[in-house]
Amino acid sequence: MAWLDSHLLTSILLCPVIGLALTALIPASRTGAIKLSAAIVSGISCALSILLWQRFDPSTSRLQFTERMEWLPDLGITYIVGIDGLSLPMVLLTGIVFFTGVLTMWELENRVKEYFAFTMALVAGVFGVFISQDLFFLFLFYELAVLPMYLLIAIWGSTRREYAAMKLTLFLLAGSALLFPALIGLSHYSGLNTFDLTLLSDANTDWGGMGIIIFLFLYLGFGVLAGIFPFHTWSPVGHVAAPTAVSMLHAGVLMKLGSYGVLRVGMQVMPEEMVRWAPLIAALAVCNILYGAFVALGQTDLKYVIGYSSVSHMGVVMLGLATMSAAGISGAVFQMFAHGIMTALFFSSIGHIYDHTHTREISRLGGLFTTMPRASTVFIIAGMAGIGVPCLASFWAELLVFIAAVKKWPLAGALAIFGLVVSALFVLRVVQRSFFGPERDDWKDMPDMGNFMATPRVILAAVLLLFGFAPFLMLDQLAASVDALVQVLEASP
Amino acid sequence: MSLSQWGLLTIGAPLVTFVLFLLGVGRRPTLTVALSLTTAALACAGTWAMAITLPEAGYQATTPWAATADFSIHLGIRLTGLSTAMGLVVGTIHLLVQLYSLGYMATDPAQARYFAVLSLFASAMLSVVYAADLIQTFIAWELVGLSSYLLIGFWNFKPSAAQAAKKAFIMTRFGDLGLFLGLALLMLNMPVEAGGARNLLIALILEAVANNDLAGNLFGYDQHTVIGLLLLCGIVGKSAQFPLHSWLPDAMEGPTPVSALLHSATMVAAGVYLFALLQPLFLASSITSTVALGIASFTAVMAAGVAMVNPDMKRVLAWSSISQLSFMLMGLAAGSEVAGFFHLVTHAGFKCLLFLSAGIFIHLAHSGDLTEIGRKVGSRSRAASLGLLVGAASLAGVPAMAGFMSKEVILAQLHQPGYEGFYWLALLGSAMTAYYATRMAAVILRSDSAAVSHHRDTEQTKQEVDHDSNHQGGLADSIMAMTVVGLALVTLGLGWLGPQLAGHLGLDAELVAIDWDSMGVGLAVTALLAGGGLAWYDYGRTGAYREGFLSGLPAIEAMLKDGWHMDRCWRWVSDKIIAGLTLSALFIDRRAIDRSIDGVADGARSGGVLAASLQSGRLQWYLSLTLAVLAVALILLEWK
Amino acid sequence: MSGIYLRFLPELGLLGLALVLFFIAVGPGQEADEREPADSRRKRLIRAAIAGDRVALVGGGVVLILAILAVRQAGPLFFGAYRVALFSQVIKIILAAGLFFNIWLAQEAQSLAPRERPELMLFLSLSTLGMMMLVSADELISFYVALEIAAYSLYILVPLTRGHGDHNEAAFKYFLYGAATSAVALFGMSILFGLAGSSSIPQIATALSANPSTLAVTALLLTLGGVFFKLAVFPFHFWAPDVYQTTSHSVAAFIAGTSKVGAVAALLRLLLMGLSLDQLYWLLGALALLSMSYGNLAALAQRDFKRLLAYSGVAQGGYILLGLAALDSAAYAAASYYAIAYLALMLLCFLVVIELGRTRHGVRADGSTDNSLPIDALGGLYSRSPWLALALMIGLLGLAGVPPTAGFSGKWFLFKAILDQGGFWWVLIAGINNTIAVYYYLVVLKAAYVTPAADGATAIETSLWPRALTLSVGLGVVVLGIAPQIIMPTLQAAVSAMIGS
Amino acid sequence: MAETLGSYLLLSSALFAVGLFGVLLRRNLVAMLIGVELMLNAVIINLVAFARFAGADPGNGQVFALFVIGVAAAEAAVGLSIILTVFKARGAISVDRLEELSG
Repeated sequence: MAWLDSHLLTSILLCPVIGLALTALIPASRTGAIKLSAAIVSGISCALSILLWQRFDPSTSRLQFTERMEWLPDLGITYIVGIDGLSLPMVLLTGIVFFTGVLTMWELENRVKEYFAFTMALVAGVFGVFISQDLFFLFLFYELAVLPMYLLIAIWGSTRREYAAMKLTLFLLAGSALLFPALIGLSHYSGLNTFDLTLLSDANTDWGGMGIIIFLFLYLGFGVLAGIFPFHTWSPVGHVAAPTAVSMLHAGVLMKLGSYGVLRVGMQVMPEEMVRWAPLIAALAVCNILYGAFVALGQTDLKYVIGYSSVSHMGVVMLGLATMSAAGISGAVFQMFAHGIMTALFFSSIGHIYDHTHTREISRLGGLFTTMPRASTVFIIAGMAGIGVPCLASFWAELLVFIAAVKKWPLAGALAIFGLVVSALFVLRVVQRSFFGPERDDWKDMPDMGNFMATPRVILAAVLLLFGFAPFLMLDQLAASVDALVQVLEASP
Repeated sequence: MSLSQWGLLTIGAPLVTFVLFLLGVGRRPTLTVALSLTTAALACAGTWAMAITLPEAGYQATTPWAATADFSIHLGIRLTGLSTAMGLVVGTIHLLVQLYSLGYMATDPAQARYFAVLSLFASAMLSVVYAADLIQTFIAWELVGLSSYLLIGFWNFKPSAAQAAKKAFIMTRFGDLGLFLGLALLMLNMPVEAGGARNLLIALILEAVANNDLAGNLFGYDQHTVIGLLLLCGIVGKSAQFPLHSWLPDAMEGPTPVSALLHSATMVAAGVYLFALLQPLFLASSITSTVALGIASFTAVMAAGVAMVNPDMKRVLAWSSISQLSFMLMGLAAGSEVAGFFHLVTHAGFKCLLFLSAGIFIHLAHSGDLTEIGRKVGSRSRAASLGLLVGAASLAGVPAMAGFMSKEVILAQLHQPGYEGFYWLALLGSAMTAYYATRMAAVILRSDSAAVSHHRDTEQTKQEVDHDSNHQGGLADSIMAMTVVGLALVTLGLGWLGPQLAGHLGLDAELVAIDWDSMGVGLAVTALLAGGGLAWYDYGRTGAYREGFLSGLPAIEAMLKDGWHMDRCWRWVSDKIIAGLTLSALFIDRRAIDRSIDGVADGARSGGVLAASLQSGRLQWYLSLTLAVLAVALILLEWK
Repeated sequence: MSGIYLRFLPELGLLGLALVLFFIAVGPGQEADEREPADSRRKRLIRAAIAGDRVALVGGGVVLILAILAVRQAGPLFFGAYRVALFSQVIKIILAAGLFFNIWLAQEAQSLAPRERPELMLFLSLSTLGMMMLVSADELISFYVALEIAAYSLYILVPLTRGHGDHNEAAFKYFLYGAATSAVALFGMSILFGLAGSSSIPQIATALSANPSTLAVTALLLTLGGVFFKLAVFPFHFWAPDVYQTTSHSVAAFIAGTSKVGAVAALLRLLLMGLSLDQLYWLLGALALLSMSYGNLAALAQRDFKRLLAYSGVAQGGYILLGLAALDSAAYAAASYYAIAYLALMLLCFLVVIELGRTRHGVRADGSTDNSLPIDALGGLYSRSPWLALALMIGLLGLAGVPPTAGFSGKWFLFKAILDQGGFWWVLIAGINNTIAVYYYLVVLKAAYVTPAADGATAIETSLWPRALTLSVGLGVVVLGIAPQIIMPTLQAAVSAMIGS
Repeated sequence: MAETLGSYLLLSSALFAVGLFGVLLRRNLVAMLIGVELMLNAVIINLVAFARFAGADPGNGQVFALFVIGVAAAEAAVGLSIILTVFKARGAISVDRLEELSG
């Protein structure tokens, strides 16, 4: 156990890497073995992240489970992994979505080996970002997570997949173009010649004139991945084109990389710039919330609705961060987690429906509740989470964010809360048109989810309910780290 | 068992049913139903136990549930006279409705889901009632909304039911927008506690109001006013007051027992209850209380007007509920601590009774149309007739009946200087109530079988009737009848419980005592006689025209039948404003944002073609270009 | 063996190899004998060609080993005209490795007539020899001669294909463009020589830093132009797309990879020896940004994979030049690292080109081959040969700077180096360029991985060798990308030692 | 004209310019090659002149010049042979016929 404790994070990171190697070694024709190995590997990494959650010490804001290894001292690069309360939920989220995502794709038949190989690479990148405490590695994993997405969407996707995949990739890499100078600039202008995040944030550097530029670059560069307005259009298109589990990973985890980056690098290293730019971030976040919700309301494709709902919900995250208060940041991190689970649930439901009906047109669907009660229930649960119904995790997140927002910017808070009404409109509209109403002859004989395929959905729903009923599970883990961050922010001029 | 255990049992037991249903028990309907009934009985017992054993000083038990450095949120129970009395009503009505549903839903294939959601509904409502923290109230409040959504849309294969459910959710959500904002502002202005965090414990809020801790300005207005008005939005939505009332008549799409529960003790009652709970906060600002009074009195008359002409029994009852809720709010907003709440209790009894009777009628007549019911069933169903008579009399305000007793207290409260206008509106409302109550009873009970219905069934009634036609009768019917008769008896006595209720709330029994000699009673009786008499003249007497006097005023009648065109207004909002915003957002997204981004990509591609055109194929051009670039570089270097 | 031979070991090995190959190329049996039947003559030529291929492969391996053995050598040679140091030895290992892999790839090259294959091997070796001498040259004369040895071998190799027609045009353009630029460079060298009064580069460097006149800058720039031509950076790149597209795949691979590394090394060495002025910061930086922007944009418009690689090479040269512009030892190390990564990635890409070329065209009826390779021809590669698809993926993603390949770390190091010299905005422009580049790399990747195979396209049998190459180079690229500390310290030491001396 | 470095440089520059313009303007491939040769000759004059006037060791420049002459010879050989293949393939040695590869 002691060994595991001191190498837990690297073990989690290695899980998908080993999975990749296993997948590479198994012949492509043996799809069953490939799926099994993927399930086992993802199961282990999920179990390890739960173990991590359980062994995490919530009383301190210091990094835990840290591992350090000299890498390239001359260039300031060190292999450092470690987590605090802010990254812990993200690791758990990734573990859960990874595992359920693998299960969701159990029925995949086309190019199975490559699919799971790319998924493993993607997940390795995601885990890496959340646990890296060195900018070089953080960025390395960040970029690693992006590219497999291209292939996953372009090969296994549906509607306009090649266009969507290319758009997504270029958007994200355009963000990276900003991140390159910003991240390296952090090391250079701090004068420390190190990429160690802890050192950089403890240094209290006076950035001078470069501060503004670097911070904005960080915000925009990471923010693109978080879908900030007006750089969000890649996201819904990508969601729509992606195959089910990739949508789950994309909306559930990948978009979190962006907001996590803003939080981890932007806010933590440059608190005074964050204080300066918070109004802008909040304004764009409110745009996200309202605008995303309205665009979602106008969509005719089920996945587009959810895609834009993600744009809206990520706005809540950014708004929470912008408030720079304990409630806001806790809410934001909670929302990242909750939204991750929730959209995964959404897409896993839509995936099942699309696989059988081969359409996602809201107007063509209808009465699915009668035919596919399970798939529909899954969607409705996710929908309820999406509109902030209590007893589901996202309620708490939104509650905290909105209260914090009302405190800081009453108008922004009010507008954001109004966004909830619009969310209710678009979710219920979909539920009414696609799931309720008379049963359509076209879908009469469509099978509902079997017990096995229902498992991942049940897990996700259970997580939503668990944290919905017991928000303290999450908030207690966050508290110390959030408080520390808030203190830093408050101390900034 | 301690009070907190009772509280946990009361709120938790029905929730357990729902959770077990989700976890798979739902596949065995009988088990679910049995579980549901058991937990309903347990919850009901819990409410009684808490009401009976409530200590003088009240009781509160909380546990922190979600805390950050700046805010903390608690869950718990807070037992006061008000909450235990309300809990009693909820628990009892819920049990009754569950029993009734046993008969009503006996053949529905989705029975299990019905009972499970009903349990969730009760649990949520009980949580609203007993909540110790206003955020907890809000959570439960939203869950009430959710479960009513699921119940109204229970027969979701009916497009109209799905539509109605959505409408109910959205409209109440609209009100909750204000409620949420109000809660947030209230939270932010609460005094800071020892730990540095703020919270919204109800006891603390009331204390803060009493200590005038909340005095202060917010956006240039008194804090009480701003917060009060925002909270009022939520109440208006939940309790179906103008202008957010139009969801309630449509909510009839749900099974009838759901309507009974929804209209009497849960959902709509939650709004009034919240007002009662935070009455000091609302009364602290005269603006807020006046606005509340204004909305309520206007709604009372408006809704009663619609009830006077509506042909559908359940819809009449629905509009009547809106009107009666307004009466309750008027009493509370006028400052009485008991009047409105007393009416809530009696109304819960008689409205539930009316709905349960209506269920039997509709089930027997296979139609919801009043005339049709009268023609096909009339007084032949004794239990239903009894229920209808008792309920209608109570609703109309026949002296000594429950409705009269409680409404009289409200009128007495309004009968003071400063409230004249509201008082007369209330009296007018009473007269109209008497009219539609009498009309309903008369049309059904004094029917002429030969009379031909002029009214066509509404679509939804037909489908509900389809459902009912599956009924096998027998045991199911007798369960329903017994429930109705029992409730009728209870309702008869309910009006005399005023002093007990006041006592339970810790108030002087005088407050609910009726001064039988006063002019107020006289005026009320006059209103009853005027309204009831007119209705009797129009519908009841032998040889009546069976046409309301309003048919002489077609313009008004049409407007009333259309519910004051409120639906049209809201449709306009939805079609024009919301859709407009949606379309413009879509336009911006596709045309402005996405196109400009694609434009950048296209620009790069054209740049590529341009760049590649430098590679012209002519060797000497290449060489010249190279030398030219070198020369330019050198010149620039020199010039620097 | 005495120290002198040890110091000259790799070059000697290469010289020996070249001699052996020369005899195979012109040896008995190569000339036509009228009486011999055509069929038997063809068989004999093929036998000779295969023998040449194998000899070259073994010899290449030996040279690589010799280069590794000689890594610790240091000291002057040939009366100060030639200097062996850690830097030059490391570069020689890389060059030897590049040559070795190139020979490996060129085994049984289809686009050359059998009779010409020994010549291909010969000139590949000679060109490499030129480059090896280039990185040790301490003297303008030896520098110039080495440069020309490296170049002339390639001038001969480019038209040495049985491609149809266009390669002559490309070859002439390449040759004349090269000759003109080298004449211009030589003109610059003559001025440098005149300014310093000596042809020893260190002495010239001293003279230059003492008196950085306009004339000196001009002369230096003209001199560097000769190397820029080999590196094919804008505006010296015009020959590259034509040559890549029309010459045989094996030669293109050499020009794209090994030859470029040689150019980088030569440039680096000039700078390391102090032949630099502060003005070069702006000059090189501007050229770098122009080069990458131009290369990336022009690559967007390409339909031919090899032509695309040429333009992408222009851009990649820009990245390297950006590192050099920092005029700082960390930057030089980063640039060397990037050059190594670039060589490996190009090898992977050209492995695919060559293997695909082997099966795609074969030989036409008129005996000519089509040396171009449209991107569309890559369609369905994933199903035709997963190995090649994998190699292509690693290669392209590496070039696109995607982790965990060395392309990513290399860019990071380069950008860090230039930013540390105050080039914040340069890094931004480079980053944006990278985004553009990803587009066209992905277009190729899409063809290989997403587009289904065209009708009638059959599976490509990949023998053990390409697989081994994919695996070894691919794994190397990834390992190098994640753990750059394997070679970075060596490179840093080599660079510092050079500056210190 | 006095025997100064300047006059030699003037000559070499003129020669270089003539060669350069020959390369840039002549249409005939052989003429272009001759232009390059002229440029190399200019360099040779430069080298020798510099060695004579500024160099520490005159031999140095002369050796350099010899090497350049050698390279120039190789250049002519390689160049002419390539021109020959061009002529075989295209039937002409005008640079105007070499414009097929572009874009």
